[in-house]
Amino acid sequence: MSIKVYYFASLKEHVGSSEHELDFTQSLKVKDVWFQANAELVLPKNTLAAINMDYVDWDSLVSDGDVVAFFPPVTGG
Amino acid sequence: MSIKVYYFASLKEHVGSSEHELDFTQSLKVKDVWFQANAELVLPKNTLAAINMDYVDWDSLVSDGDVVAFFPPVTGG
Amino acid sequence: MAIKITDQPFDPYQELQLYQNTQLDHLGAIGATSIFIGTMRDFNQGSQVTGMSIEHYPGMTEKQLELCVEKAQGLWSILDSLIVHRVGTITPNEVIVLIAVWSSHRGDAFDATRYIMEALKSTVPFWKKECIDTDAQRWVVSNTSGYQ
Amino acid sequence: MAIKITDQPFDPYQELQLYQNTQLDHLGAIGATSIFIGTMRDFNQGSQVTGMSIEHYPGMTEKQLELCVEKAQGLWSILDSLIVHRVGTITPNEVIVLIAVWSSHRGDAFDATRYIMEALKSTVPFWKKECIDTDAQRWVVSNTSGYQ
Repeated sequence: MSIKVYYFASLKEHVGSSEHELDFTQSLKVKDVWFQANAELVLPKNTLAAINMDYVDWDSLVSDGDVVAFFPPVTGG
Repeated sequence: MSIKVYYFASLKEHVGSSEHELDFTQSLKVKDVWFQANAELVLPKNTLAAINMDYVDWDSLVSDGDVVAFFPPVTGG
Repeated sequence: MAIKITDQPFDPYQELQLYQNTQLDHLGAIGATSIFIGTMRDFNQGSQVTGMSIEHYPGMTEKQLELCVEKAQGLWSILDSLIVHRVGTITPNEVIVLIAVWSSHRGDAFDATRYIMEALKSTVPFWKKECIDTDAQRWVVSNTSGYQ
Repeated sequence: MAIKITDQPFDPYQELQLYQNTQLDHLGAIGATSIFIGTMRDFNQGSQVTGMSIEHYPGMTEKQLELCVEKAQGLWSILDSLIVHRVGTITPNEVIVLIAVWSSHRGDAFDATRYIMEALKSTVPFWKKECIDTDAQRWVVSNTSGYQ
């Protein structure tokens, strides 16, 4: 199974990439996605997570084909 | 001494005139202005009064040359 | 700051463009513009309304509008403002009132616009007379509060 | 109801005219239009700001904006709405966001416009990066509340 992982704004700069592809074989939570994709990187405080463009909490499970996104607090408007 | 008295909107129709000239010789309150100018007319409830374009209460004294206005609650906007 | 009473139909967006292009100060400081436009509906209190006439008290109307703006300036941080109000004969869908407030911050702009609108409705000498579908005319007897 | 993300400068009044002339429904029922325009200032948090770029998450941005409008529709009586938001490179005095709400009554229009603006600021994936006068760039780290 595999998912796409997107990063935006300051988090994209922090990770040094705008996206990752991640393969996994067993049940995976959003917080595990971060640590599997970015093993050596601190997860910045206040980071937000979305699955398929909906906000989710860190214990949400991802499914095959999902798009997971990580980004800092939003500052539009 | 004399003042001008103006009436607006439904009060103008009630009075049947848009203005009166009123002469007086002794101290006069706004409420007296109404009764002197319109002796036989009921003063409609909620009528507002102004002297020289400022809202006043019914016990305010008028002076020579003042413009007194009577009108119903405002309904602009 | 500008206040305008007009007996001619006006396009509120054109008024705003014009004001902003020729009169507005503090350009770089403006972060928020809050605008309210009141339009004549074709119904009110259960009746079809076919037209309306608005009477005002020339002089006192302007004076009281200025007072509304001054009070808002005392309560919030306002950079500029524009008020335009129709008088005379009006047909449905035409604009009755335009209020715009420019500020650095949105909270001030929102609060001041709403305050000026409520103050206008309760203190500025305008009176509406509606033509209803039965060919009758009736004075609007009171304004309702916009803060529920 | 319309939602638009654009990387081009826009005149909010022209957008409103266009929308109102070609897309707006419920004409005779509209009594109140509340509009908010957010503009880029030339200062923020004590620094001169010379420019800004806004990043967004295409797809999620639109989805979350629709959610803001749906929530407002659940809370107030709204006849129509328009949201336009800039992305990309922006210079001071340019419009960042336009929100318009059309309603029968002014209370609904005021409340809904403000609600949508606050919801946008706290939930819709846009991120601002400012160019400050020292030639440095900095991400804006958080939005403040507009309800004081």
